[in-house]
Amino acid sequence: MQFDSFSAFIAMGGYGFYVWLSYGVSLMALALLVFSSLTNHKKIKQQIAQRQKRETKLRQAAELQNAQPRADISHKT
Amino acid sequence: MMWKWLHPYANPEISYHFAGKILPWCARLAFVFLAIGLTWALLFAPADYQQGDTFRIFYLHVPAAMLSMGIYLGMAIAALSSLVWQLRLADATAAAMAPIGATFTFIALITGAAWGKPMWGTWWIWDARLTSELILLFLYLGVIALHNAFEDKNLAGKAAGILALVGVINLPIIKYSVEWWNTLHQGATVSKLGQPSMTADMFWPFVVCFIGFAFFVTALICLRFRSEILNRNSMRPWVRELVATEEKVHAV
Amino acid sequence: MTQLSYRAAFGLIVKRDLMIAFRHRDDIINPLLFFVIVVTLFPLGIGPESTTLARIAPGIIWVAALLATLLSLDRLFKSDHADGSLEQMLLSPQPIFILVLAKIVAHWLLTGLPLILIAPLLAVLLHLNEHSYGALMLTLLLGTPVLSLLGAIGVALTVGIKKGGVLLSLLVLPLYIPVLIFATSAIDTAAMNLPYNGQLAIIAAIFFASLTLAPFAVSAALKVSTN
Amino acid sequence: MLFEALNIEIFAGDIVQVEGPNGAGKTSLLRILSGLSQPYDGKVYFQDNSINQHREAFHQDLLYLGHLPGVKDEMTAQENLEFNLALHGLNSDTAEQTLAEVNLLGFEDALAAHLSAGQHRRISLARLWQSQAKVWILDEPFTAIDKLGVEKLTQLFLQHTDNGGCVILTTHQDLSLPAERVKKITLAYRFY
Repeated sequence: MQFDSFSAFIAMGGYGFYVWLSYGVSLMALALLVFSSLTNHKKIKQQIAQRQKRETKLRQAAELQNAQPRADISHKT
Repeated sequence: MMWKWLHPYANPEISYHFAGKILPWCARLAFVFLAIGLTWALLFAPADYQQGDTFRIFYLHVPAAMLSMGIYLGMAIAALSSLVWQLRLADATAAAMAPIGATFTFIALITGAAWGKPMWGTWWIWDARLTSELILLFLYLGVIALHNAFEDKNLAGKAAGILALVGVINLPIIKYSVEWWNTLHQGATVSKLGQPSMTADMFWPFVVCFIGFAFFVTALICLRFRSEILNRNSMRPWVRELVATEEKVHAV
Repeated sequence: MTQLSYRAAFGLIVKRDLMIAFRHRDDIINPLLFFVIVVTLFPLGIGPESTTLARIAPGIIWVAALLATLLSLDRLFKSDHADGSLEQMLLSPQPIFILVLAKIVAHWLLTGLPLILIAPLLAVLLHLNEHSYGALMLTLLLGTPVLSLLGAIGVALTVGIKKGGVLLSLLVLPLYIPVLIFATSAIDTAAMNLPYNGQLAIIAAIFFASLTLAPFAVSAALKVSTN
Repeated sequence: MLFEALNIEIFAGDIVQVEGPNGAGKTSLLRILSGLSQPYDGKVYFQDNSINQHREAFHQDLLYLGHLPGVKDEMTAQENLEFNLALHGLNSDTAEQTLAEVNLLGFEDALAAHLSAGQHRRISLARLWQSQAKVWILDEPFTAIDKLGVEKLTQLFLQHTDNGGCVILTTHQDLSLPAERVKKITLAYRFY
């Protein structure tokens, strides 16, 4: 152990501000990176799930339309 | 041939699950190593006889700087294998690496500045290491911006890969030119920080920290790699199934 | 069907690009005007003291040249991409390497060369040391082709993107740094009446390296962009 | 993903019409066949060679016309055509007569900037009359072309396929060709 007391540990021999700034900013940057990676992963899964729901709805609608007799012949593309 | 050996890992589904398997182990190892390493660095490692306790910034700055260069190199290797062997997964790896590398470059810059202020009396100094680190950050930001600019992530991966390759060829030239420029303009007026004589009780905490950060990076690459794969294969049946089953689990 | 010789294909593209540029002269003149205006802004911002100006002249001229080249880069592939002629070139039976190299050479003839011709005038405005003129011309002669070559990679990557302009500068400018460093240092060294062969040799090496490698990167990038 | 499990073989003498509603991927298919786009999976072969590996040989025998005519505003009609022909290794001396084929006689010296969209398209189509390429891939070649022009083009397609070439095209119009001459690929629109 290099430090006698907690306050000495915080003071870092007078360089406390610089040392803790470095450690603080680094920790924050890394935490932010982890957080954004995790939310990004979740968001992508959500997007895929959403698209799937939309597709099943569209398909159901299309099947319904096919089941009905076709009165409408005019077809626009 | 390398191809044959790599073949199972060229399958996105297998490598997705493989990355998922090693991810928790890397995360745990990273946690253990970083906890030990950083405690050691902050509490037990001796202060430098010249720089005092500012030397403790070294345990962040140097691993971050080494990893920032290493990740760029890794990204370029991934990009090369994607362009030469058409490995689509390599693309995803490269894309996963860019934001991580940029973060470490940013950390290297900030810690470098915070180290410089007490040592040189100024936050920023156009010293060779900091300057090339700054340019490296620009290169990373370029790759990320280019990747974001494309809607189609397969194209984005290819384009960013080409840029990463061009960057990696340039990187040594830039580093050399900056070092050369630095000696030319500063000469002996500024006392360079130099490599402090490292004793064993400084060296080992550094090694532990470095290994911890390396595992941390690997874990993050796995995580982002998985996102990239999902994004690129969102139409494949296995992804649809995977997402659907996970939805069900959440719903219950 | 006759296969065009490489030289004929090269000449064909260069001739076409020059013809188009000469019918649309603003594209040549505007970057030059930009170059001149940027350089004249510096004395106004810093003050007319000749020693200060002489000290920073190489840097100003080179940075302004970088920016002027950057502005003109869009012309390289953008309009060809917009009207479909780029597709046709990529689908022609000529090697893409030759086509790309021809387009870059045409770009240099239209941007780099005029910059070199006009640079001595601006050097006079900035009181550049009289020993430095030779170095200025030589570095520009070797350096501006590098700017066109590396810039082409950036344009090729961003040509399909709607708002590629700002992105282009972010991609390209960091790559220009080595040329900037060695060129300005060569000019500084010349001002002290010392030999600057070393710097010139390095710029020449960068030039030849980018001449051989950049067209490959550009062709790969164009294939991605037209996908 | 627009299509999967698509397996087609196209032979000399074929006229292939790619059909399907908007957004089904007709253009994407043509671009993949021409080598402009890379398919996500799968390969395109020309005369048993992968087109990626034998790019220049394939392009010798390919003529692709996309949505964009590839005509430069700053050049005249004749210069545009001459450049196109020369780029593809064709003799450009007869460009003037070829322009007459597409009804552009008298416009040789007009800058393309002063010509209409239909005229631009005709400049790019003019290459067909000189082409010695076996494979023609044409994306909506009849857009902005009048009835007579369409008739002329269709005859040209027949002549080309009789001489051992093949044509792959998309169009919204019905081809006035005998049904047995035209093969159809129908791309269905899927909801995903």
